[in-house]
Amino acid sequence: MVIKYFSWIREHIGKSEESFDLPSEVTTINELINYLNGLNDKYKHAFAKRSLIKIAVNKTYSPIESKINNNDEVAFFPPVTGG
Amino acid sequence: MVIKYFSWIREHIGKSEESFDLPSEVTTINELINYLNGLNDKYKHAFAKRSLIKIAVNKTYSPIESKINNNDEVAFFPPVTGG
Amino acid sequence: MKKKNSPLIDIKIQSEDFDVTKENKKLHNNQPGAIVNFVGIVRGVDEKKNETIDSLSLEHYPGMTELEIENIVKESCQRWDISAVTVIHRIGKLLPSDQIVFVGVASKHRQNAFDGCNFVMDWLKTKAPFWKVEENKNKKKWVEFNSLDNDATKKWKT
Amino acid sequence: MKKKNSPLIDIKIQSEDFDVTKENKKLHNNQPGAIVNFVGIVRGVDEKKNETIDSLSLEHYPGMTELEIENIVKESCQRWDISAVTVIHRIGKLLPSDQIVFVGVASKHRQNAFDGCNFVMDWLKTKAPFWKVEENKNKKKWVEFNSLDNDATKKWKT
Repeated sequence: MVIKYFSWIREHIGKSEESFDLPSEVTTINELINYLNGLNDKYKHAFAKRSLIKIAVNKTYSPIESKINNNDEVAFFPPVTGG
Repeated sequence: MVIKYFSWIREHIGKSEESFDLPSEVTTINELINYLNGLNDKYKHAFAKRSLIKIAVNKTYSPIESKINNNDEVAFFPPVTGG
Repeated sequence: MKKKNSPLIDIKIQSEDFDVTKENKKLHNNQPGAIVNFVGIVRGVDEKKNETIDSLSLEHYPGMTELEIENIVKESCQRWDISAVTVIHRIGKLLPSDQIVFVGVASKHRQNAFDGCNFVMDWLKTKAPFWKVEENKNKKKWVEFNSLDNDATKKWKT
Repeated sequence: MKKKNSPLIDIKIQSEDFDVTKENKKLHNNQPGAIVNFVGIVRGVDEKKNETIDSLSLEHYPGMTELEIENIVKESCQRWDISAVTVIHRIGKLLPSDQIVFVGVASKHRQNAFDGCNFVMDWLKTKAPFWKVEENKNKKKWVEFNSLDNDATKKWKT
Protein backbone atom coordinates (compact mmCIF):
# COMPACT_ATOMS: atom_id res chain seq x y z
CA MET A 1 0.00 0.00 0.00
CA VAL A 2 1.07 3.55 -0.79
CA ILE A 3 0.00 6.39 1.48
CA LYS A 4 0.40 10.05 0.54
CA TYR A 5 0.21 13.06 2.84
CA PHE A 6 -0.28 16.69 1.86
CA SER A 7 -0.06 20.16 3.37
CA TRP A 8 0.14 20.34 7.17
CA ILE A 9 -0.65 16.64 7.50
CA ARG A 10 2.52 15.95 5.53
CA GLU A 11 4.43 18.33 7.81
CA HIS A 12 3.11 16.72 11.01
CA ILE A 13 3.96 13.22 9.84
CA GLY A 14 7.30 14.33 8.41
CA LYS A 15 6.99 12.60 5.05
CA SER A 16 5.00 13.01 1.87
CA GLU A 17 4.68 9.34 1.04
CA GLU A 18 5.29 5.90 2.47
CA SER A 19 4.62 2.34 1.34
CA PHE A 20 4.27 -0.85 3.35
CA ASP A 21 2.34 -4.10 3.41
CA LEU A 22 -1.11 -3.60 4.87
CA PRO A 23 -1.64 -5.82 7.96
CA SER A 24 -4.46 -8.27 7.25
CA GLU A 25 -6.63 -6.95 10.11
CA VAL A 26 -6.71 -3.45 8.55
CA THR A 27 -9.57 -3.44 6.02
CA THR A 28 -10.98 0.13 6.11
CA ILE A 29 -9.63 3.68 6.12
CA ASN A 30 -10.82 4.06 9.69
CA GLU A 31 -8.80 1.02 10.76
CA LEU A 32 -5.82 2.34 8.81
CA ILE A 33 -5.90 5.60 10.76
CA ASN A 34 -6.12 3.69 14.04
CA TYR A 35 -3.22 1.51 12.96
CA LEU A 36 -1.07 4.53 12.03
CA ASN A 37 -1.99 6.30 15.28
CA GLY A 38 -0.55 3.30 17.12
CA LEU A 39 2.82 3.71 15.40
CA ASN A 40 3.80 7.04 16.96
CA ASP A 41 2.58 10.44 18.16
CA LYS A 42 3.25 12.18 14.84
CA TYR A 43 0.32 10.35 13.29
CA LYS A 44 -1.84 10.99 16.37
CA HIS A 45 -1.09 14.67 16.06
CA ALA A 46 -1.75 14.72 12.31
CA PHE A 47 -5.04 12.86 12.60
CA ALA A 48 -6.21 14.55 15.84
CA LYS A 49 -8.99 16.53 14.16
CA ARG A 50 -10.78 13.86 12.16
CA SER A 51 -13.27 16.36 10.76
CA LEU A 52 -10.40 18.17 9.01
CA ILE A 53 -9.06 15.07 7.28
CA LYS A 54 -10.05 14.44 3.67
CA ILE A 55 -9.44 11.00 2.23
CA ALA A 56 -8.79 9.81 -1.31
CA VAL A 57 -8.53 6.16 -2.35
CA ASN A 58 -6.89 5.75 -5.75
CA LYS A 59 -7.25 9.50 -6.34
CA THR A 60 -11.00 9.56 -5.66
CA TYR A 61 -12.64 11.18 -2.64
CA SER A 62 -13.74 8.38 -0.30
CA PRO A 63 -15.51 8.13 3.06
CA ILE A 64 -13.73 6.95 6.20
CA GLU A 65 -15.60 3.62 6.14
CA SER A 66 -14.20 2.72 2.69
CA LYS A 67 -12.75 -0.76 2.28
CA ILE A 68 -9.11 -0.79 1.24
CA ASN A 69 -6.61 -3.39 0.15
CA ASN A 70 -2.87 -3.64 -0.28
CA ASN A 71 -2.92 -2.43 -3.89
CA ASP A 72 -4.60 0.87 -3.11
CA GLU A 73 -3.10 4.34 -3.04
CA VAL A 74 -4.54 6.20 -0.07
CA ALA A 75 -4.10 9.94 0.49
CA PHE A 76 -4.78 12.10 3.54
CA PHE A 77 -5.06 15.85 3.25
CA PRO A 78 -6.79 18.91 4.72
CA PRO A 79 -9.70 20.71 3.01
CA VAL A 80 -8.45 22.17 -0.25
CA THR A 81 -7.51 25.84 -0.69
CA GLY A 82 -6.69 26.32 -4.37
CA GLY A 83 -8.17 28.73 -6.90
CA MET B 1 -34.56 71.04 -32.86
CA VAL B 2 -32.17 68.33 -33.95
CA ILE B 3 -33.51 64.90 -34.92
CA LYS B 4 -31.28 61.87 -35.39
CA TYR B 5 -32.18 58.62 -37.11
CA PHE B 6 -30.36 55.30 -36.86
CA SER B 7 -30.25 51.89 -38.54
CA TRP B 8 -33.14 51.08 -40.89
CA ILE B 9 -35.09 54.13 -39.74
CA ARG B 10 -32.22 56.25 -41.02
CA GLU B 11 -32.29 54.32 -44.31
CA HIS B 12 -36.05 54.70 -44.76
CA ILE B 13 -35.92 58.43 -44.12
CA GLY B 14 -32.76 58.85 -46.18
CA LYS B 15 -30.83 60.98 -43.72
CA SER B 16 -29.10 60.51 -40.41
CA GLU B 17 -29.87 63.93 -38.99
CA GLU B 18 -31.91 67.02 -39.62
CA SER B 19 -32.58 70.26 -37.78
CA PHE B 20 -35.48 72.70 -38.03
CA ASP B 21 -37.61 74.98 -35.89
CA LEU B 22 -40.25 73.04 -34.06
CA PRO B 23 -43.78 74.30 -34.95
CA SER B 24 -45.43 75.71 -31.84
CA GLU B 25 -48.30 73.22 -31.95
CA VAL B 26 -45.87 70.25 -31.66
CA THR B 27 -45.22 69.70 -27.95
CA THR B 28 -44.74 65.95 -27.55
CA ILE B 29 -42.85 63.14 -29.30
CA ASN B 30 -46.16 61.70 -30.44
CA GLU B 31 -47.09 64.99 -32.07
CA LEU B 32 -43.63 65.20 -33.64
CA ILE B 33 -44.10 61.80 -35.29
CA ASN B 34 -47.50 62.85 -36.61
CA TYR B 35 -46.00 66.09 -37.91
CA LEU B 36 -43.15 64.22 -39.68
CA ASN B 37 -45.58 61.67 -41.12
CA GLY B 38 -47.42 64.57 -42.76
CA LEU B 39 -44.26 65.70 -44.58
CA ASN B 40 -43.85 62.69 -46.85
CA ASP B 41 -44.23 58.92 -47.19
CA LYS B 42 -40.64 58.18 -46.19
CA TYR B 43 -41.47 59.15 -42.62
CA LYS B 44 -44.74 57.22 -42.75
CA HIS B 45 -42.86 54.16 -43.87
CA ALA B 46 -40.14 54.58 -41.23
CA PHE B 47 -42.62 55.10 -38.39
CA ALA B 48 -45.18 52.51 -39.59
CA LYS B 49 -44.51 50.04 -36.79
CA ARG B 50 -44.70 52.26 -33.72
CA SER B 51 -43.91 49.36 -31.40
CA LEU B 52 -40.48 49.03 -33.04
CA ILE B 53 -39.53 52.67 -32.55
CA LYS B 54 -37.32 53.60 -29.61
CA ILE B 55 -37.06 57.25 -28.64
CA ALA B 56 -34.35 59.24 -26.92
CA VAL B 57 -34.66 62.87 -25.86
CA ASN B 58 -31.29 64.45 -25.18
CA LYS B 59 -29.66 61.00 -25.26
CA THR B 60 -32.00 59.52 -22.65
CA TYR B 61 -34.66 56.88 -23.35
CA SER B 62 -38.04 58.61 -23.25
CA PRO B 63 -41.68 57.59 -23.69
CA ILE B 64 -43.74 58.70 -26.65
CA GLU B 65 -45.78 61.12 -24.50
CA SER B 66 -42.65 63.09 -23.51
CA LYS B 67 -42.81 66.85 -23.78
CA ILE B 68 -40.24 68.36 -26.12
CA ASN B 69 -39.06 71.82 -27.01
CA ASN B 70 -36.99 73.43 -29.71
CA ASN B 71 -33.69 73.00 -27.85
CA ASP B 72 -33.99 69.22 -27.59
CA GLU B 73 -32.10 66.57 -29.48
CA VAL B 74 -34.54 63.80 -30.37
CA ALA B 75 -33.47 60.41 -31.74
CA PHE B 76 -35.49 57.62 -33.32
CA PHE B 77 -34.07 54.12 -33.64
CA PRO B 78 -35.05 50.43 -33.67
CA PRO B 79 -34.44 48.10 -30.71
CA VAL B 80 -30.70 47.81 -30.14
CA THR B 81 -28.61 44.85 -31.34
CA GLY B 82 -25.10 45.41 -30.03
CA GLY B 83 -22.95 43.19 -27.86
CA MET C 1 -22.94 44.28 -0.99
CA LYS C 2 -22.34 48.02 -1.15
CA LYS C 3 -19.18 49.42 -2.63
CA LYS C 4 -16.38 50.41 -0.30
CA ASN C 5 -13.90 52.16 -2.60
CA SER C 6 -14.41 54.20 -5.70
CA PRO C 7 -14.19 51.78 -8.62
CA LEU C 8 -12.09 52.47 -11.72
CA ILE C 9 -14.39 52.78 -14.72
CA ASP C 10 -13.20 52.76 -18.33
CA ILE C 11 -15.60 52.80 -21.31
CA LYS C 12 -14.37 52.80 -24.88
CA ILE C 13 -16.16 52.73 -28.23
CA GLN C 14 -13.58 52.04 -30.91
CA SER C 15 -13.03 50.41 -34.28
CA GLU C 16 -9.66 48.91 -33.22
CA ASP C 17 -9.36 45.44 -31.75
CA PHE C 18 -8.54 44.96 -28.04
CA ASP C 19 -6.15 42.73 -26.13
CA VAL C 20 -7.68 40.97 -23.12
CA THR C 21 -4.33 40.46 -21.36
CA LYS C 22 -3.55 44.18 -21.55
CA GLU C 23 -7.05 45.16 -20.45
CA ASN C 24 -6.88 42.83 -17.46
CA LYS C 25 -3.63 44.44 -16.29
CA LYS C 26 -5.43 47.79 -16.15
CA LEU C 27 -8.11 46.23 -13.95
CA HIS C 28 -5.62 45.61 -11.11
CA ASN C 29 -7.11 48.29 -8.88
CA ASN C 30 -7.17 47.92 -5.10
CA GLN C 31 -5.85 44.31 -5.11
CA PRO C 32 -8.65 42.38 -6.76
CA GLY C 33 -8.61 38.65 -6.18
CA ALA C 34 -10.83 37.98 -9.15
CA ILE C 35 -11.31 39.24 -12.69
CA VAL C 36 -14.16 38.05 -14.88
CA ASN C 37 -14.10 38.83 -18.60
CA PHE C 38 -16.79 38.54 -21.17
CA VAL C 39 -15.58 38.53 -24.77
CA GLY C 40 -18.16 38.56 -27.56
CA ILE C 41 -17.07 37.08 -30.86
CA VAL C 42 -18.61 37.58 -34.31
CA ARG C 43 -20.15 34.33 -35.55
CA GLY C 44 -20.13 33.40 -39.23
CA VAL C 45 -23.73 32.21 -39.30
CA ASP C 46 -27.08 33.80 -38.64
CA GLU C 47 -28.50 31.12 -36.39
CA LYS C 48 -32.17 31.90 -36.94
CA LYS C 49 -31.94 31.71 -40.72
CA ASN C 50 -28.96 29.36 -40.96
CA GLU C 51 -27.30 31.78 -43.39
CA THR C 52 -23.60 32.48 -43.76
CA ILE C 53 -22.39 35.95 -42.83
CA ASP C 54 -19.45 37.51 -44.67
CA SER C 55 -19.17 40.50 -42.37
CA LEU C 56 -20.96 42.64 -39.87
CA SER C 57 -21.10 46.42 -39.54
CA LEU C 58 -21.89 48.28 -36.37
CA GLU C 59 -23.49 51.69 -36.09
CA HIS C 60 -24.06 53.49 -32.79
CA TYR C 61 -25.32 56.72 -31.27
CA PRO C 62 -22.19 58.62 -30.16
CA GLY C 63 -22.68 60.24 -26.79
CA MET C 64 -25.76 58.26 -25.84
CA THR C 65 -23.88 54.94 -26.07
CA GLU C 66 -21.29 56.05 -23.54
CA LEU C 67 -23.98 57.50 -21.24
CA GLU C 68 -26.06 54.31 -21.27
CA ILE C 69 -23.06 52.06 -20.63
CA GLU C 70 -21.90 54.35 -17.84
CA ASN C 71 -25.32 54.12 -16.19
CA ILE C 72 -25.24 50.31 -16.40
CA VAL C 73 -21.70 50.11 -15.03
CA LYS C 74 -22.48 52.47 -12.16
CA GLU C 75 -25.55 50.44 -11.27
CA SER C 76 -23.40 47.30 -11.16
CA CYS C 77 -20.97 49.06 -8.80
CA GLN C 78 -23.87 49.96 -6.53
CA ARG C 79 -25.10 46.38 -6.42
CA TRP C 80 -21.77 44.62 -5.86
CA ASP C 81 -18.42 45.38 -4.29
CA ILE C 82 -16.48 45.93 -7.51
CA SER C 83 -13.03 47.53 -7.80
CA ALA C 84 -12.81 48.16 -11.57
CA VAL C 85 -14.86 47.79 -14.73
CA THR C 86 -13.79 48.13 -18.36
CA VAL C 87 -16.19 48.02 -21.27
CA ILE C 88 -14.96 48.12 -24.87
CA HIS C 89 -17.36 47.92 -27.78
CA ARG C 90 -16.12 47.90 -31.34
CA ILE C 91 -17.87 49.69 -34.20
CA GLY C 92 -17.49 49.62 -37.97
CA LYS C 93 -16.88 46.53 -40.08
CA LEU C 94 -16.07 43.22 -38.41
CA LEU C 95 -15.43 39.73 -39.74
CA PRO C 96 -16.43 36.33 -38.36
CA SER C 97 -14.26 35.33 -35.36
CA ASP C 98 -13.39 38.99 -34.65
CA GLN C 99 -13.77 40.18 -31.09
CA ILE C 100 -16.68 42.61 -30.83
CA VAL C 101 -17.21 43.42 -27.15
CA PHE C 102 -15.23 43.19 -23.91
CA VAL C 103 -16.51 43.53 -20.37
CA GLY C 104 -13.95 43.09 -17.60
CA VAL C 105 -14.94 43.29 -13.95
CA ALA C 106 -12.51 43.08 -11.04
CA SER C 107 -13.41 42.46 -7.42
CA LYS C 108 -11.99 41.01 -4.25
CA HIS C 109 -14.51 38.19 -4.43
CA ARG C 110 -15.28 36.06 -7.42
CA GLN C 111 -19.08 35.99 -7.25
CA ASN C 112 -19.22 39.78 -7.31
CA ALA C 113 -17.04 39.78 -10.43
CA PHE C 114 -19.21 37.12 -12.11
CA ASP C 115 -22.48 38.85 -11.27
CA GLY C 116 -21.22 42.32 -12.18
CA CYS C 117 -19.94 41.17 -15.57
CA ASN C 118 -23.11 39.20 -16.34
CA PHE C 119 -25.27 42.19 -15.31
CA VAL C 120 -23.35 44.66 -17.49
CA MET C 121 -23.58 42.37 -20.54
CA ASP C 122 -27.31 41.71 -20.10
CA TRP C 123 -28.15 45.40 -19.90
CA LEU C 124 -25.70 46.41 -22.62
CA LYS C 125 -27.53 44.02 -24.97
CA THR C 126 -30.88 45.69 -24.31
CA LYS C 127 -29.95 49.34 -23.64
CA ALA C 128 -26.74 50.43 -25.39
CA PRO C 129 -27.61 52.03 -28.75
CA PHE C 130 -25.71 49.84 -31.22
CA TRP C 131 -27.16 48.31 -34.39
CA LYS C 132 -25.67 45.50 -36.41
CA VAL C 133 -26.14 44.97 -40.11
CA GLU C 134 -25.12 41.61 -41.56
CA GLU C 135 -23.53 41.47 -44.99
CA ASN C 136 -23.79 38.35 -47.13
CA LYS C 137 -22.50 38.72 -50.70
CA ASN C 138 -24.33 41.83 -51.82
CA LYS C 139 -27.23 41.59 -49.40
CA LYS C 140 -27.44 43.73 -46.27
CA LYS C 141 -29.75 42.79 -43.45
CA TRP C 142 -30.30 44.61 -40.17
CA VAL C 143 -30.15 42.20 -37.25
CA GLU C 144 -33.43 41.93 -35.38
CA PHE C 145 -33.63 42.40 -31.64
CA ASN C 146 -33.66 39.08 -29.80
CA SER C 147 -36.43 38.94 -27.21
CA LEU C 148 -34.35 36.44 -25.20
CA ASP C 149 -32.15 39.42 -24.37
CA ASN C 150 -35.10 41.10 -22.70
CA ASP C 151 -35.82 37.93 -20.77
CA ALA C 152 -32.19 37.79 -19.60
CA THR C 153 -32.53 41.12 -17.78
CA LYS C 154 -35.41 39.84 -15.67
CA LYS C 155 -33.09 37.96 -13.36
CA TRP C 156 -31.75 41.30 -12.08
CA LYS C 157 -35.12 42.83 -11.26
CA THR C 158 -35.36 42.29 -7.53
CA MET D 1 -29.32 22.58 -22.33
CA LYS D 2 -27.59 19.42 -23.45
CA LYS D 3 -24.37 19.54 -25.41
CA LYS D 4 -24.53 19.16 -29.16
CA ASN D 5 -20.89 18.84 -30.17
CA SER D 6 -17.96 17.36 -28.37
CA PRO D 7 -16.36 20.22 -26.44
CA LEU D 8 -12.62 20.92 -26.49
CA ILE D 9 -11.22 20.41 -23.02
CA ASP D 10 -7.75 21.54 -21.91
CA ILE D 11 -6.51 21.23 -18.32
CA LYS D 12 -3.05 22.34 -17.28
CA ILE D 13 -1.25 22.39 -13.94
CA GLN D 14 1.90 24.44 -14.36
CA SER D 15 4.31 26.77 -12.60
CA GLU D 16 4.56 29.12 -15.61
CA ASP D 17 2.31 32.14 -16.03
CA PHE D 18 -0.43 32.16 -18.69
CA ASP D 19 -1.59 34.69 -21.27
CA VAL D 20 -5.38 35.19 -21.41
CA THR D 21 -5.36 36.50 -24.98
CA LYS D 22 -3.52 33.39 -26.21
CA GLU D 23 -5.75 31.05 -24.23
CA ASN D 24 -8.87 32.70 -25.61
CA LYS D 25 -7.69 32.13 -29.18
CA LYS D 26 -7.50 28.40 -28.45
CA LEU D 27 -11.10 28.49 -27.24
CA HIS D 28 -12.40 29.38 -30.72
CA ASN D 29 -13.96 25.96 -31.31
CA ASN D 30 -17.16 25.58 -33.31
CA GLN D 31 -17.79 29.34 -33.70
CA PRO D 32 -18.48 30.45 -30.15
CA GLY D 33 -20.26 33.76 -29.80
CA ALA D 34 -19.17 34.17 -26.21
CA ILE D 35 -16.12 33.52 -24.07
CA VAL D 36 -16.15 34.03 -20.31
CA ASN D 37 -12.86 34.04 -18.41
CA PHE D 38 -12.20 33.84 -14.74
CA VAL D 39 -8.73 34.97 -13.67
CA GLY D 40 -7.72 34.57 -10.03
CA ILE D 41 -5.06 36.93 -8.75
CA VAL D 42 -2.85 36.59 -5.66
CA ARG D 43 -3.72 39.24 -3.11
CA GLY D 44 -1.11 40.82 -0.88
CA VAL D 45 -3.20 40.65 2.28
CA ASP D 46 -4.81 37.89 4.28
CA GLU D 47 -8.22 39.45 4.67
CA LYS D 48 -9.30 37.54 7.77
CA LYS D 49 -6.22 38.50 9.77
CA ASN D 50 -5.41 41.74 7.95
CA GLU D 51 -1.80 40.56 7.55
CA THR D 52 0.53 41.28 4.66
CA ILE D 53 1.59 38.35 2.50
CA ASP D 54 5.04 38.31 0.89
CA SER D 55 4.38 35.24 -1.21
CA LEU D 56 2.25 32.15 -1.60
CA SER D 57 3.25 28.59 -2.38
CA LEU D 58 0.98 25.99 -3.89
CA GLU D 59 1.16 22.27 -3.41
CA HIS D 60 -1.13 19.78 -5.16
CA TYR D 61 -1.81 16.07 -5.62
CA PRO D 62 -0.54 15.23 -9.12
CA GLY D 63 -2.91 12.94 -10.94
CA MET D 64 -5.86 13.50 -8.64
CA THR D 65 -5.91 17.24 -9.38
CA GLU D 66 -6.31 16.63 -13.12
CA LEU D 67 -8.96 13.95 -12.54
CA GLU D 68 -11.05 16.15 -10.24
CA ILE D 69 -10.90 19.14 -12.57
CA GLU D 70 -11.79 16.93 -15.53
CA ASN D 71 -14.84 15.62 -13.67
CA ILE D 72 -15.97 19.17 -12.89
CA VAL D 73 -15.43 20.35 -16.47
CA LYS D 74 -17.28 17.36 -17.92
CA GLU D 75 -20.18 17.97 -15.56
CA SER D 76 -20.34 21.61 -16.76
CA CYS D 77 -20.45 20.38 -20.38
CA GLN D 78 -23.36 18.10 -19.50
CA ARG D 79 -25.28 20.93 -17.90
CA TRP D 80 -24.74 23.59 -20.55
CA ASP D 81 -24.13 23.78 -24.27
CA ILE D 82 -20.41 24.59 -24.12
CA SER D 83 -17.95 24.38 -27.01
CA ALA D 84 -14.60 24.61 -25.19
CA VAL D 85 -13.19 24.82 -21.66
CA THR D 86 -9.64 25.57 -20.56
CA VAL D 87 -8.49 25.39 -16.95
CA ILE D 88 -4.98 26.41 -15.93
CA HIS D 89 -3.86 26.31 -12.32
CA ARG D 90 -0.42 27.43 -11.31
CA ILE D 91 1.66 25.71 -8.61
CA GLY D 92 4.85 26.62 -6.79
CA LYS D 93 5.74 30.07 -5.51
CA LEU D 94 3.64 33.08 -6.47
CA LEU D 95 3.78 36.76 -5.56
CA PRO D 96 1.00 39.27 -4.88
CA SER D 97 -0.69 40.38 -8.12
CA ASP D 98 0.43 37.19 -9.94
CA GLN D 99 -2.20 35.30 -11.87
CA ILE D 100 -2.96 32.00 -10.14
CA VAL D 101 -5.89 30.38 -11.94
CA PHE D 102 -7.60 30.66 -15.32
CA VAL D 103 -10.95 29.23 -16.36
CA GLY D 104 -12.09 29.99 -19.91
CA VAL D 105 -15.44 28.77 -21.21
CA ALA D 106 -16.68 29.25 -24.77
CA SER D 107 -20.24 28.83 -25.97
CA LYS D 108 -22.61 30.05 -28.63
CA HIS D 109 -24.67 31.77 -25.96
CA ARG D 110 -23.39 34.03 -23.26
CA GLN D 111 -25.36 32.74 -20.28
CA ASN D 112 -24.04 29.20 -20.86
CA ALA D 113 -20.51 30.57 -20.85
CA PHE D 114 -21.14 32.58 -17.65
CA ASP D 115 -22.77 29.67 -15.83
CA GLY D 116 -20.22 27.10 -16.99
CA CYS D 117 -17.29 29.27 -15.88
CA ASN D 118 -18.90 30.09 -12.52
CA PHE D 119 -19.71 26.40 -11.94
CA VAL D 120 -16.16 25.24 -12.72
CA MET D 121 -14.64 27.83 -10.37
CA ASP D 122 -17.01 27.05 -7.51
CA TRP D 123 -16.27 23.32 -7.62
CA LEU D 124 -12.57 23.79 -8.26
CA LYS D 125 -12.39 25.78 -5.01
CA THR D 126 -13.95 22.95 -3.00
CA LYS D 127 -12.76 19.80 -4.82
CA ALA D 128 -9.43 20.25 -6.63
CA PRO D 129 -6.60 19.13 -4.31
CA PHE D 130 -4.46 22.26 -4.03
CA TRP D 131 -3.17 23.75 -0.80
CA LYS D 132 -1.81 27.24 -0.31
CA VAL D 133 0.76 28.26 2.25
CA GLU D 134 1.25 31.97 2.90
CA GLU D 135 4.72 33.31 3.59
CA ASN D 136 5.20 36.49 5.59
CA LYS D 137 8.82 37.28 6.51
CA ASN D 138 9.94 34.00 8.00
CA LYS D 139 6.53 32.74 9.00
CA LYS D 140 4.65 30.12 7.01
CA LYS D 141 0.94 29.63 7.46
CA TRP D 142 -1.32 27.13 5.70
CA VAL D 143 -4.42 28.86 4.38
CA GLU D 144 -7.62 27.61 6.01
CA PHE D 145 -10.55 26.38 3.97
CA ASN D 146 -13.21 29.07 3.58
CA SER D 147 -16.69 27.74 4.37
CA LEU D 148 -18.15 30.38 2.03
CA ASP D 149 -16.72 28.26 -0.78
CA ASN D 150 -18.89 25.36 0.32
CA ASP D 151 -21.91 27.66 0.42
CA ALA D 152 -21.14 28.83 -3.12
CA THR D 153 -21.59 25.31 -4.52
CA LYS D 154 -25.13 25.08 -3.14
CA LYS D 155 -26.51 27.19 -5.97
CA TRP D 156 -25.72 24.32 -8.40
CA LYS D 157 -27.48 21.60 -6.43
CA THR D 158 -30.75 21.27 -8.25
